[in-house]
Amino acid sequence: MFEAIIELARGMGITLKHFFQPPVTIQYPEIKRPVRNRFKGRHELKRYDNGLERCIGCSLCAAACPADAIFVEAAENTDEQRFSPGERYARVYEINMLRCIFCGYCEDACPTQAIVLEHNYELSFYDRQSAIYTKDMLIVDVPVNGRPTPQTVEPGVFNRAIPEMENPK
Amino acid sequence: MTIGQIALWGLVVGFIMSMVVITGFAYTTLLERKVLARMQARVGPNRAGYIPFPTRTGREKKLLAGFMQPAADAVKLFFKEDPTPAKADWLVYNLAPMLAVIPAILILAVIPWAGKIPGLVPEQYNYFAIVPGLNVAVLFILAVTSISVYGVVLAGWASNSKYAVLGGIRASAQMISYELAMSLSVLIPVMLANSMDMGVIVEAQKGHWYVFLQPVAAIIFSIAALAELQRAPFDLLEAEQELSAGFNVEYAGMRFGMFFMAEYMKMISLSAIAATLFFGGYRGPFVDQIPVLGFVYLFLKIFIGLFLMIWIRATFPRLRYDQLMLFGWKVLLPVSVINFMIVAVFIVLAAEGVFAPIANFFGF
Amino acid sequence: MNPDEVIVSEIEKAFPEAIEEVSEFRGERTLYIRKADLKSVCQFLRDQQSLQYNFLTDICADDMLPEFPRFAVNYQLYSIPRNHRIRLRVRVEDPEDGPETVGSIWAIGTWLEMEVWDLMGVRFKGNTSLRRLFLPEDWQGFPLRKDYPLGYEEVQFSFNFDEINAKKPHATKD
Amino acid sequence: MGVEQKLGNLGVVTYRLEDLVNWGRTNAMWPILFGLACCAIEMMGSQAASYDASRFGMELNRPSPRQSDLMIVAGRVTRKMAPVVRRLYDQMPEPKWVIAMGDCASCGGVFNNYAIVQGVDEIIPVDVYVGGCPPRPEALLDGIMSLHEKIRNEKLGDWA
Amino acid sequence: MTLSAGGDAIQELTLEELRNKVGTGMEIEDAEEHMLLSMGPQHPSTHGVLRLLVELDGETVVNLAPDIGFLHTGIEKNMEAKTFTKALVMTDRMDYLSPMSNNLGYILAVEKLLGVEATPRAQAIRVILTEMQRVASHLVWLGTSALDLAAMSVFLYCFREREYILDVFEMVAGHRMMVSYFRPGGLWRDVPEEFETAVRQFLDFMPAKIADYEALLKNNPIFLGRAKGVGVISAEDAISWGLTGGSLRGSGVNYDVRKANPYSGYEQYDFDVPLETDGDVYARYRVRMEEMRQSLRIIEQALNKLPDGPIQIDNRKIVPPPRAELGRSMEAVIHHFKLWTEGFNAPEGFVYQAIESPRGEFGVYLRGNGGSKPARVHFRAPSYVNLAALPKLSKNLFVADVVAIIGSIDIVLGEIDR
Repeated sequence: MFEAIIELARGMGITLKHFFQPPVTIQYPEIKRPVRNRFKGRHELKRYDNGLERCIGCSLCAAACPADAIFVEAAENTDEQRFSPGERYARVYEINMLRCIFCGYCEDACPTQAIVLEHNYELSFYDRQSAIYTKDMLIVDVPVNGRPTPQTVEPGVFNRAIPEMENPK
Repeated sequence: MTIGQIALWGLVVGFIMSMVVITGFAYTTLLERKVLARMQARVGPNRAGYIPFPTRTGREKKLLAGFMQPAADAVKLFFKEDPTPAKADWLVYNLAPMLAVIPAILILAVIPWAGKIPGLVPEQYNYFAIVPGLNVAVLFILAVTSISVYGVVLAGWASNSKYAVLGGIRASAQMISYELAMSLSVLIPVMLANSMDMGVIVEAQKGHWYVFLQPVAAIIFSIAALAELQRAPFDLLEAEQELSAGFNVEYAGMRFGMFFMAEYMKMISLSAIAATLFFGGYRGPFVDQIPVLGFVYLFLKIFIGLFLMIWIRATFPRLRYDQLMLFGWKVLLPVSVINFMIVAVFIVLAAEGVFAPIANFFGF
Repeated sequence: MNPDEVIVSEIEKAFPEAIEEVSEFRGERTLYIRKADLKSVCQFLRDQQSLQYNFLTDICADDMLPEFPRFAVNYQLYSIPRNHRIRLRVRVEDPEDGPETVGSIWAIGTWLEMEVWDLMGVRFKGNTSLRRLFLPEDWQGFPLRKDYPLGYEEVQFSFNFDEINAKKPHATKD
Repeated sequence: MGVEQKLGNLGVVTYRLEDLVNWGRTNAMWPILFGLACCAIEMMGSQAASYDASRFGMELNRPSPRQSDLMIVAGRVTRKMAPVVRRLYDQMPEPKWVIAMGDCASCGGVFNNYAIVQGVDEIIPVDVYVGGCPPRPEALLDGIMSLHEKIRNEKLGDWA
Repeated sequence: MTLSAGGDAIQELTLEELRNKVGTGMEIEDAEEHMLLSMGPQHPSTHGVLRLLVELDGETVVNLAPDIGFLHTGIEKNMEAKTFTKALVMTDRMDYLSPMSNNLGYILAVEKLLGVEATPRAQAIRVILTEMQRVASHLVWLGTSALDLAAMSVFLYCFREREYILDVFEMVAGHRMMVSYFRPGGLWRDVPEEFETAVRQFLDFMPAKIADYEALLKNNPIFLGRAKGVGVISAEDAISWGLTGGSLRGSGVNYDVRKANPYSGYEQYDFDVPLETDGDVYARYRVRMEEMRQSLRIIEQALNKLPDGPIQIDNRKIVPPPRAELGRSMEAVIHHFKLWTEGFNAPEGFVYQAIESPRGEFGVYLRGNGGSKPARVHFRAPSYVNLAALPKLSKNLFVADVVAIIGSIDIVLGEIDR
């Protein structure tokens, strides 16, 4: 009987201890906890420093996607109208964000590191149509020293589709 | 003062006090949410309403963040559709929430809030209450608290839902079991003070609270009061994990809000009663010189009572139905009967002068 | 003798014709048991003191389309005292005429067979509780069979959004 | 519901009332205690100490649909579950809102097969879709913010 | 009865239809006097979308039958339509409280089918992460089952600690829950540098937290009253009903796949298998609490002797080449394209691989037919099997006990229904 009361009091001690500890809550909309480096959030289509798109329209991401959430339609590059190095570029690049499960397979499969899962996780939509991200929404801004695509370039410079890359961290 | 004047005075005071307690009820919900949150390492409601307070850094500080939360709840509940289930008993279904709320308010009538405040209390009475000087106040409390069980039972029955019926049945069984222990423990201050008038009981505790004289009765009363209130760990009738929401499962909108209201108002009033019967009521240091302090002391004691209830809720698991009944009938009731008899014998013997030295010591 | 060989010889002693075939793949021994003998073999494996396969781990059916016989049912047995696993495999030609239930040998058998029935449609003789378990009661067909369609819906992109949207039902408040 | 049918369009008065009501609704939105699959765990996570949805007055998870305002469809809705979801939705009194949390609830997600309803909007009207598989608790809170934004623009007359 | 969906349906059925309704063939003793209660699929204590059909005599359970399938996702069928690697993401979403364990079970089965074995470093990291997952899963179990008994603070404390584990998962795999971190032949990437400090910190603070939970529950008389002697199952019955994991060990049967059939190098680590003999809710509680401590032990040992070396096997037919090679070697590009479009081919044959998931023996039956997609995947889901014993466990007890028992057998509906 006496022990029982001691045990009950012990439990109450634990809750009281927490009462005087600061709460662990992160006040979300005002304070955002930074996500980890590898976090897989909303995708972005990257560009090279000169403004050319990294995506070469190979559709490997679409093939690797377990949810079939990516749709790519490629078109031919020319030196007058060059979007990306190599032969082809993605004319249409769409991701259905409500199908995407953020597994990162597309990022692994991409041979040019064009598609990268970045750190934005705030994906709320009022309707399903707006969850389909087109290429304009996915692609990053042209870097400071770059030119917007399509570019007119000298022939024979950008033949190589797959660049030299480092292993990801 | 004439009878009529006293009645009018009672009405006015009653209205004011009810309003105070209804506001108090709203903030008790907030208190519960906040304290629970802090005990669980959270923050609790802090978005609805705040007082902006400019700081030197430019970013304004939010004082009392969340203090409008009860208002938001109320507004939402008022503007919520309030359907009556098709197969429910319409009259009883709508009557039940009122039956739950009215007794909770009625109990307030006999609680002495403060001592004799000149100019506020009619001169023939010694303390400030809505109905001062009621010489059966304790009986009144017992009677009224047992009415409130009807609200719950009828709500459970009228909803025509199995969970609600189970909740209602549990409620009636629980109330009956704990009513006895509670009554017996309430009688002990009555016997000690030799009066059923709440004000007399408070005055009799001058210098020695009954909790020190009779800790057993005080503990039994607190446990039984928790059970009467259907608070954790005795909240079987709305046991979320077993019966979804128990008796109020079919209630929506403000009718559901009324059950909420009843529960929290009873929390306040039973804290007040416990404070009055065992913890010296409105009494405290300097209360004789400055009678208004009585309000402060009583509110403080009520607050401590509420905090304890919330604390218990944050910590303990819930009892099982049979364990609850066993505890009520096999532990609380015998203990309170024996305690009652011992106290009775002691009082008689003391009156006979057998324990005169001891009795003098305790101030009988 | 290692445990794998013990079990084969013991069964052959007791039921000379029960074992149709013994196969081994990645160190796992599979005994192909004649359908008619399955229940008695199971009973034997559990009760024989030198075997004690007291733990029925899993029952799982396999659709071998286009092979024949088309279905196979696997019984994963495990002996807790001897720490040894064995797999019994029964070939089933007609799913309506499956092996006998092992529910009386291991209590869990009935429950595991229900899953096989619901998803693969192999009926176990003597199991009276074969009902729709995972799927709604009025479901037609057995989804894990190879000839059952996956039920794929085209993923919506902007070029086909309206087309697919028109096919989908749209709920309203009432 | 109650008062708003009788009020009609009274200009300024209803405008103010509208603000008050919408304020109340956004700040005291009680979700139904209803989880389906993986997302339900993240939904519980958003209620838990680190994210604490109670800050928005949302910790009163009501187990009864009668007392709840918001249905968070957290997880995949199967063909067997679909009638149940619809029924729960019907049992909720007006006004009520629905958040389709995660991919499976929004459109079936990776489970593009016979068993899963390809989007809960085939059964019940959805107000906000939250992407992610499952969405982080923050993403769910962001969805709730979006819903609040939507509610602030609602007119009382829409509900009458 | 309007609350729980399906509730009305009961009243509309005839007795005969009712008897045939639920899979286990629920018997109804007295349809006139007893009450038939439908708990779920939307019910706070069914841990998901389980529906229980309960015949009640007052508050006493006369008969009980689980009705499942409200979360039947068709995972096994869907996996047959994807390559081995792509099918991996499905396993995450099965037992959503322990995706790492599911991944491990499936990946080990794939590796067994292919006849390869992961590198020592990959194996050690797998062990660390699955044991952390076990702690996380047990934390959710503890929190929810305590919440079932209305001890609400425990729930929030448990989720607070779980958040830390999820943060570590996010650090290594980029996703809090659906990690897909183990890949055929190794891991997705090596763990980042800060991983070790994070895990060590976890090992430092966790024992004190476990002590806190125990202070709230272990000897609390109310909890003891709710847990002791409730839902008893004997060792023999537990074996016959196929229980595994904490539920089996609570009955005193010493069977843990990590000890019986070690995988991923579990034989190198020194840990105990906690056993209790009472077979009741309290015994299962004690076992799982002790399991958390043992998991911490394993994590510490694995971390202390974490070997260096590659995290993937060097087989280009299975593992895609490192990214740095793509720009230099044509062969690498071909392998890369081949593996991400078509995947690798597995030989013909079938394997069964069991691991000890937080809920018990999680088994994967995998058949390959020479192609790049699994011909048949079947999961031996421990929750599914454990659930079958629920009617037996809860016979003649109270409704409130049923709630406690469901908590104690630790089921996850996503795994039951798959």
